[in-house]
Amino acid sequence: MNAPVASLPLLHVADLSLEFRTRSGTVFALENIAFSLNKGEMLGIVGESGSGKSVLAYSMLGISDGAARVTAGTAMFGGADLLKASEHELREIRGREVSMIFQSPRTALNPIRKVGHQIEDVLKRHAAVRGVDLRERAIDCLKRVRIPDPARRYDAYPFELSGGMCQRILIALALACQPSLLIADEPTTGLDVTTQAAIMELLSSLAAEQNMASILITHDLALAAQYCDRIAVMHAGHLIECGPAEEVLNAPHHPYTRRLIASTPHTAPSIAAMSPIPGNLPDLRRSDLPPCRYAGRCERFEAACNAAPLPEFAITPHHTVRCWNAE
Amino acid sequence: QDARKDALLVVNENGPNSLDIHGVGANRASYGVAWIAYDRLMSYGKKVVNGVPYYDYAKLEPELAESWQVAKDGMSVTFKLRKDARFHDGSPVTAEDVKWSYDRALGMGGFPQFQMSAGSLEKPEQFEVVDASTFRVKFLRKDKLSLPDMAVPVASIYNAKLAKAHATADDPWAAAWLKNNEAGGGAYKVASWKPGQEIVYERFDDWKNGPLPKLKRVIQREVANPGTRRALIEKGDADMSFEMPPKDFALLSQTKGDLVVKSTPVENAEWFIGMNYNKPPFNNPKVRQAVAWAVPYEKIYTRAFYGRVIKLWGAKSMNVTSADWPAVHGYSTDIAKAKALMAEAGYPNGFDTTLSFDLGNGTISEPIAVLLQESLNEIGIRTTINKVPGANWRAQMLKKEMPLFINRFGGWLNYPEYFFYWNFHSSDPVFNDSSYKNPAMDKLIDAARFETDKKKYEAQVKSFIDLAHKDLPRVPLGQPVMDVVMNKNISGYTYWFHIQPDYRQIEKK
Amino acid sequence: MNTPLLRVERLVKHFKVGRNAMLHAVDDISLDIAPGESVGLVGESGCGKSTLSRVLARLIDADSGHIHFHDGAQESDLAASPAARFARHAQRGVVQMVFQDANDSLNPRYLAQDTIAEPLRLLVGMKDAAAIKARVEELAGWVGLPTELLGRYPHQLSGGQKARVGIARALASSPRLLILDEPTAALDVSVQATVLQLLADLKARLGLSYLFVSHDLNVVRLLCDRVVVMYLGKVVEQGPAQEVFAHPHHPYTQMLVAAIPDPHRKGQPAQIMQGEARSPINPDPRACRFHGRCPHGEPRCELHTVSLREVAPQHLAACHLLED
Amino acid sequence: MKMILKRLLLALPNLIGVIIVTFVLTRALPGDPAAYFAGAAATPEAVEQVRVKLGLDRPLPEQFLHYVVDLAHGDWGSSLATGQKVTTEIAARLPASLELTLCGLLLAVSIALPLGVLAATRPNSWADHGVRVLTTMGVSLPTFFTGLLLVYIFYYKLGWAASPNGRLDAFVTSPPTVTGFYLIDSLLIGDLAVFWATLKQLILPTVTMALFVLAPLARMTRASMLGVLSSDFVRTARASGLTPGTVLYTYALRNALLPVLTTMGMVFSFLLGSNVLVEKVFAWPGIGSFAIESLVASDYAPVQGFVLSMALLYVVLNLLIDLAYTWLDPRVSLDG
Amino acid sequence: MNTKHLRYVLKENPITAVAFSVFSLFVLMAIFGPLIAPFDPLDSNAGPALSPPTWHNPFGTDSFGRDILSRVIVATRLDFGIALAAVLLSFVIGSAFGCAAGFWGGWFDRISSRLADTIMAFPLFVLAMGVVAALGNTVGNVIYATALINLPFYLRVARAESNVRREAGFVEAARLAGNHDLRILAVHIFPNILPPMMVQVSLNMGWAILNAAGLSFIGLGVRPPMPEWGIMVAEGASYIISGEWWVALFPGAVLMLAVFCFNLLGDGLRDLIDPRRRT
Ligand SMILES: Nc1ncnc2c1ncn2[C@@H]1O[C@H](COP(=O)(O)OP(=O)(O)OP(=O)(O)O)[C@@H](O)[C@H]1O
Ligand SMILES: Nc1ncnc2c1ncn2[C@@H]1O[C@H](COP(=O)(O)OP(=O)(O)OP(=O)(O)O)[C@@H](O)[C@H]1O
Ligand SMILES: [Mg+2]
Ligand SMILES: [Mg+2]
Repeated sequence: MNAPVASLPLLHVADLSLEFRTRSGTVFALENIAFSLNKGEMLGIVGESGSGKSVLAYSMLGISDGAARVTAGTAMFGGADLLKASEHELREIRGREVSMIFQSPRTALNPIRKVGHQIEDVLKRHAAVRGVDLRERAIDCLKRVRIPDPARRYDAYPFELSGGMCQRILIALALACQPSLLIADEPTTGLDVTTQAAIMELLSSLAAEQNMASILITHDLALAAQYCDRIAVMHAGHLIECGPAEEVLNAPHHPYTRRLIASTPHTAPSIAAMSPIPGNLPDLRRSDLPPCRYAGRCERFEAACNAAPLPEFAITPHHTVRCWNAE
Repeated sequence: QDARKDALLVVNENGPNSLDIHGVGANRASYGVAWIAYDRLMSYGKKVVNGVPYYDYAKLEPELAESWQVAKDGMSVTFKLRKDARFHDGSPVTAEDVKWSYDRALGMGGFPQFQMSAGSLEKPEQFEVVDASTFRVKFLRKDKLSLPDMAVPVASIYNAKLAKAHATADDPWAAAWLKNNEAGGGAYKVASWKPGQEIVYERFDDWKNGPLPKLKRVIQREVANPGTRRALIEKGDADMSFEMPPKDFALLSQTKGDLVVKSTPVENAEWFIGMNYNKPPFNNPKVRQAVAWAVPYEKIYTRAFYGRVIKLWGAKSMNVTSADWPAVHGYSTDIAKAKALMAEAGYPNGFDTTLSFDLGNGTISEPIAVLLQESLNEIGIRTTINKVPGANWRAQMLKKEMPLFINRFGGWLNYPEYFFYWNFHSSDPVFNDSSYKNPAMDKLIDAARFETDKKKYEAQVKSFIDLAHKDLPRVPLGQPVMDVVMNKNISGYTYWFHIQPDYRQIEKK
Repeated sequence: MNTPLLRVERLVKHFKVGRNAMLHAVDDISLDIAPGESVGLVGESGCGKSTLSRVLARLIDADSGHIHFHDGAQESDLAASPAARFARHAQRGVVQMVFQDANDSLNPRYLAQDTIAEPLRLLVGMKDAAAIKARVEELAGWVGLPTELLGRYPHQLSGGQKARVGIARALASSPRLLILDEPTAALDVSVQATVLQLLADLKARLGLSYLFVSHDLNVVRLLCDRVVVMYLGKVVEQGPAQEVFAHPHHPYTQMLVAAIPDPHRKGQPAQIMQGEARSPINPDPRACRFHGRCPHGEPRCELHTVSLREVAPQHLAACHLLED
Repeated sequence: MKMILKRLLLALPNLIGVIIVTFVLTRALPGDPAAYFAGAAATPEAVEQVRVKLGLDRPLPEQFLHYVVDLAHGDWGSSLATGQKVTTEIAARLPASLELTLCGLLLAVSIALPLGVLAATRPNSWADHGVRVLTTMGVSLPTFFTGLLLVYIFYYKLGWAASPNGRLDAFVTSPPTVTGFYLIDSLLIGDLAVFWATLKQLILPTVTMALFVLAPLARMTRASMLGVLSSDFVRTARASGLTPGTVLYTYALRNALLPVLTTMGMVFSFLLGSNVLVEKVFAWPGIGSFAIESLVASDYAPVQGFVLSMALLYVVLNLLIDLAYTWLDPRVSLDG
Repeated sequence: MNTKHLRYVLKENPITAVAFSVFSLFVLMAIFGPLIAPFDPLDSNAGPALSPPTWHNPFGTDSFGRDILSRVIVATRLDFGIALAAVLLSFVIGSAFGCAAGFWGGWFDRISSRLADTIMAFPLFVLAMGVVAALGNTVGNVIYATALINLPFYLRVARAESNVRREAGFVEAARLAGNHDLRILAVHIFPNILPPMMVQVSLNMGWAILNAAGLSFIGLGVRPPMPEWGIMVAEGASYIISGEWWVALFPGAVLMLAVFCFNLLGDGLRDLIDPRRRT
């Protein structure tokens, strides 16, 4: 069956701004974020810690901290605006249409509930499965994420499982209702490289099987490049570059992206060749943040950078960059 | 509500700790048990003084004995027991039971033995079973207390057969069993007893030794908190209480509500400040007098006793003029005089000492102590207040080392020499807490005890009271008053020397 | 090869985890570290890397084995004196350690300068406050920590700054060997790069030896001369870094190298480790620890042990497959 | 089962400690029980006689040995004041105290948990501060004062509450003893009137007790609930679209209960302690008022028996808590 | 600890701020109490006995005619003294032993944990009662008894905290920097377990006062005529029913305020002493 309108993306985020109102000031955590995601596509979001990757993901699901306020923007998903949806509507979407998996899988599971039951909770909620079928369906879910001996694992508690195994459970939980979008927030941080490889393989093969779109949030540019179709780079609440993975990796246009790539050990031929990014992320609580938040760290900074709001240049139809001095 | 009609609910601070008055450590509340669950051969008569019903210590009336005859030589008495008298288990009361009971009072030692000896009842041979319903007591000497002493709770008659069934070789007097089980024939049976909680009496309908009591049930509950007791009484949820702080009695007696407060002076009793007669600094008579002049009598009267005592200070003369007992003394509050005496005694700068009292009497003693402390401070006697827990009090009294203390004493038998014997005799009984020793005093007490001539007797009484006021081992503060608060619909309350109400005469409308 | 700075011989550390249950965290490990050499230690989580480093840093006692330390002409066995009293050992200052979590490894109630000054007082024996201050500032300069940050508490410092304070403290006693237990794992990529550059720089300047523990093989590749691969308490392969990454011999090392994310392998399914890891508790002494997960597993792997053998110059690996 | 035995075995040294401490403490009590029990008019010789009878003349270690041997035979001695066997006395009074304490605990928990959850779901809101102030107020007043205040207002002034004179009104007959808990016993015989009467008597003392321990419970609930609510797995649950009810109760609360359970053990100990005061105010014939009386009378056996039974109770309670813990938390069964 | 930090902590939590100001008031009262009290607290001529509050005696007078306001003010010192001394005692002993036990483990840990368990196996108030009954009712013994029953809490908290920190990176680092065990314990671990202990300290100060009050109620507390809140409430308690509410109410209210403020102080104290909360 063909998609009714091929050009319509699965998720289209436009102009998203979000702030946290805290006692110590307002944190302008996201500003003018725009990206879209097609069916079956995997988008990688990379950036330094604190650049707003998680906040962005949470805002999609409406599970942001209570202090968060979406001040502008839309996130159209299957005809509904996720940002304006009521809590009730969102609850129907979460876990059924859009799912999420998290970093540190061990703590992301309820430590005192059998993993089987945790999957059942989701099934009961969304798939309206009842009774004996429930257990079967849950074991099915475990089987799908290639857990050896799923019937036995059904009765296990998270503490009895290894980290990689917990992450599989978490994936099973997220995919239990076959959502059309999966957001993975650093799903392999803290896991061994070998386990990381296994989890990523699993994720990409499952996504392919179900034609599911996914967002992979990670620190690891190399990882994102290996698995994602497109990569979005974030810095201090701005999405500064977004494009096909190879293009972004091999021909970055934003100076930040450039630096980020250069500081990744993977790509650097030697230590001396690594070029760290100078300075720190700006304090997002300042109300007089410059239009370009990278301005303070940028080697190509000019007075013009502070003059007007950031423009968005399309390098190619699918590759956009937000910088005055983009090459 | 019907259940309440013939039943009386009494709330008190303390309850009995034993059903056996002969038992070791039986407390005052257990006198009450002995009084109504057991009978004695005789009881006292009744009189009305100033409209207040009073027992009459001078008059003996039949109880278990329907009559008695004192021998011509005055050296024995023979009792005829009632034929129809029954114990609670239905068995008849015989002279055997009486003898066993008297023997037991002597045989158990301790307090019952002492009490019996106060009436010169000292040897089992004195008690003789003549026949099943005739009992004789032989006297060792002529003692006016002998007969009255047979009407006090200690002389209760036990069901010997029943008790003996529970005696063992180690425990020939069945003390263990009788402590928890009642074996009497009194007007009330103990229906249930939960030590520390409540005792429930039920009327013994076969009681023949007097008019059948009106109340079917009497429940005596222990409510430790005075505030709670007062609330219960005021709300009418409880019928009666005779253990309340004096302040509550004072206030309740003024309010015109559904409550009646009956107050009766306790005979032969005193509140006093005691001083150690043998040890410095109180061995100095000037110091003792200084204390007597420094006591804030009026303040203590209003703020500690709330007026619930009879004043025993401020007589016009320092000399004793009548044989009335308890007697009024001539001291009053005069700090200047007290200060002068302290200087004379060689303590112009005063001294430090401790002021002790029994925590069990704390409700009254503590305020006295505080007021006294303040006053003594003015004449240079700096005191530390020492609250002695009830358990320790007897031990402290026995040691006779407390320099300064507050205490009260009451004698069952209403004779001043009885009081003096216990309190001032140099044979040093426990209650001689000042350890007062004066041969002149001993002579007077011993003489009065066996004196038959009324004039001489009164002269002796006057002189020993006078001696006590002069030597001043104690400063009397007041004569206690027995207060009982009850609902208006309760009648028939009479004061008894053991200061427990006699439920047999009480009615509820 | 000249005399190594540190020669570890048959080091064993077992933890008691229950009645009759011993967890073999470090099981008969021998290795050398030459002066000025940096050795990378890699391996799966829980394979005993930290335990080994803690034993070498004399924070805990080994059950058996020796740690020979050559300082000039002198040689001493560090394992001979118990850890509890090692604080006063003459060689305390020469082996130092930098911890993974810079956040956790700084006393929250110590200013940065106090933290750096402590070894100066206790190990170097400096007393003079001015001299200490000067030295602290010098050390801060080495690690690129602005002096105005010295008066701050750890929570007032960023992750990279904290890492620098940790390194400065470790350098204070002029050590010969620095043990680095995942010093960059908690840092951002951008900060990680600067710290790595700092470490490389220090090594060159001070002639330090490193034992560098890491998950990230890419980092090890960049920083280390030699790499030691551990699996469940055992060394399974060791050799020159480039050599090991280019030609891994042990199946585990092969999988490890294969699992390094690589954009060039996009679309190709990776070789994935199957099966479950063996338990480190009371392991079968004869069986290969990797047996069960090893794609080339054979019955003999369970029957007798193999020891490290040279597969290329200076390149050792322990596997039956290499015997043939 | 094995675990229960093991736990009990572990508690043994504690019990031994308790026995020793109690023994030493009771012997250090002032006053001479011999003098006390010899009665009002005793001579020193009579006192001596009582002393020998009580075995108080022997050296302390010997007394201790006798005591332990007797204990081992199930003989806890007799109260000198009431003459009853300590075991019977405690058996008669313990249910009264336990019924009160458990009701207090139950009430406290059923108020504190919702309050704690309320506060945790709205941290730093006025509701949160309100809960904090309210519960802290409860713990800031001496229990006896609270009790009297409640009596004054609800019994004396308003006349709503039952008279504060024990477990049952004097004119209601107590139900036949099965469990010793009047609430249960009255239900067993189906006597609703007695049940109601018992409940009425229980209300004020229960409220007094509950007020006192509301604070630690609510505080702990709030703290642990806050921790759990910000934990990763609650975020997972929310991200899975589970209903707020499921998230709050099945996920958050059950986890948050674990530390609360530990607090409950401590709170129970508090309650047993404050029992002593509350029982005095409400004329409650429990074990606490018994302890005071015995203590004041230097009556060794009941004091020792009281403390021992408290310690036993505490051991049992901790066992129950451990069991509940293992039931709630599968992780603990591992480390036996 | 600078004033900026204090201001920050107070601003963070309005309730703590209130508690702090009330606390300061109490401290002033403890220091200057005897000077500001309108009457001698022991003077039984301050007014008529049991007079309700008047201008002359704003809190009324007690059964002896002593001025309740003066007594309440002067009692502050004793009550705070009891609370402070008791808490200090148990804090010092408990945290020292607990720290050592948590750090070294072994037999010392087992013994001290057993000790704590044994104390905890008593209903705490009953133990305090027993101790005061056995040793006699003096202020000193009330303090000892209170300290004793609080001991296990410090032991446990200190033990748990130091046990956790034994493994902490900064402790290992300190070892590498040449610290021996004792120094680590004293310089590195102990200061760091102070913040969590502060909450306990403030709670215990409240308990100490309540404990003294409870002991007074059953006749085992401070000796009369010393003004002490607990004993005043206990004495006044029996006047509640008879309508002389002020005798118990004012001391009760002040006692409650003090305990209340102690209880609320905990979090603030912790924040104050914790450098991590400094910004
Ligand atoms: N609840 C909150 N209140 C205030 N600020 C917040 C809150 N949550 C996040 N922020 C701020 O929003 C910014 C983005 O945070 P976010 O967690 O999205 O970063 P991230 O890119 O996911 O980082 P990491 O890689 O460390 O997970 C940060 O500056 C953070 O301080
Ligand atoms: N004190 C201890 N008691 C018991 N077991 C321990 C102890 N310390 C470490 N272990 C165990 O020893 C093994 C090796 O642990 P270690 O911390 O050395 O691993 P690692 O290689 O550093 O892992 P990671 O990469 O996760 O840091 C693990 O199984 C761990 O659980
Ligand atoms: Mg994040
Ligand atoms: Mg490690």
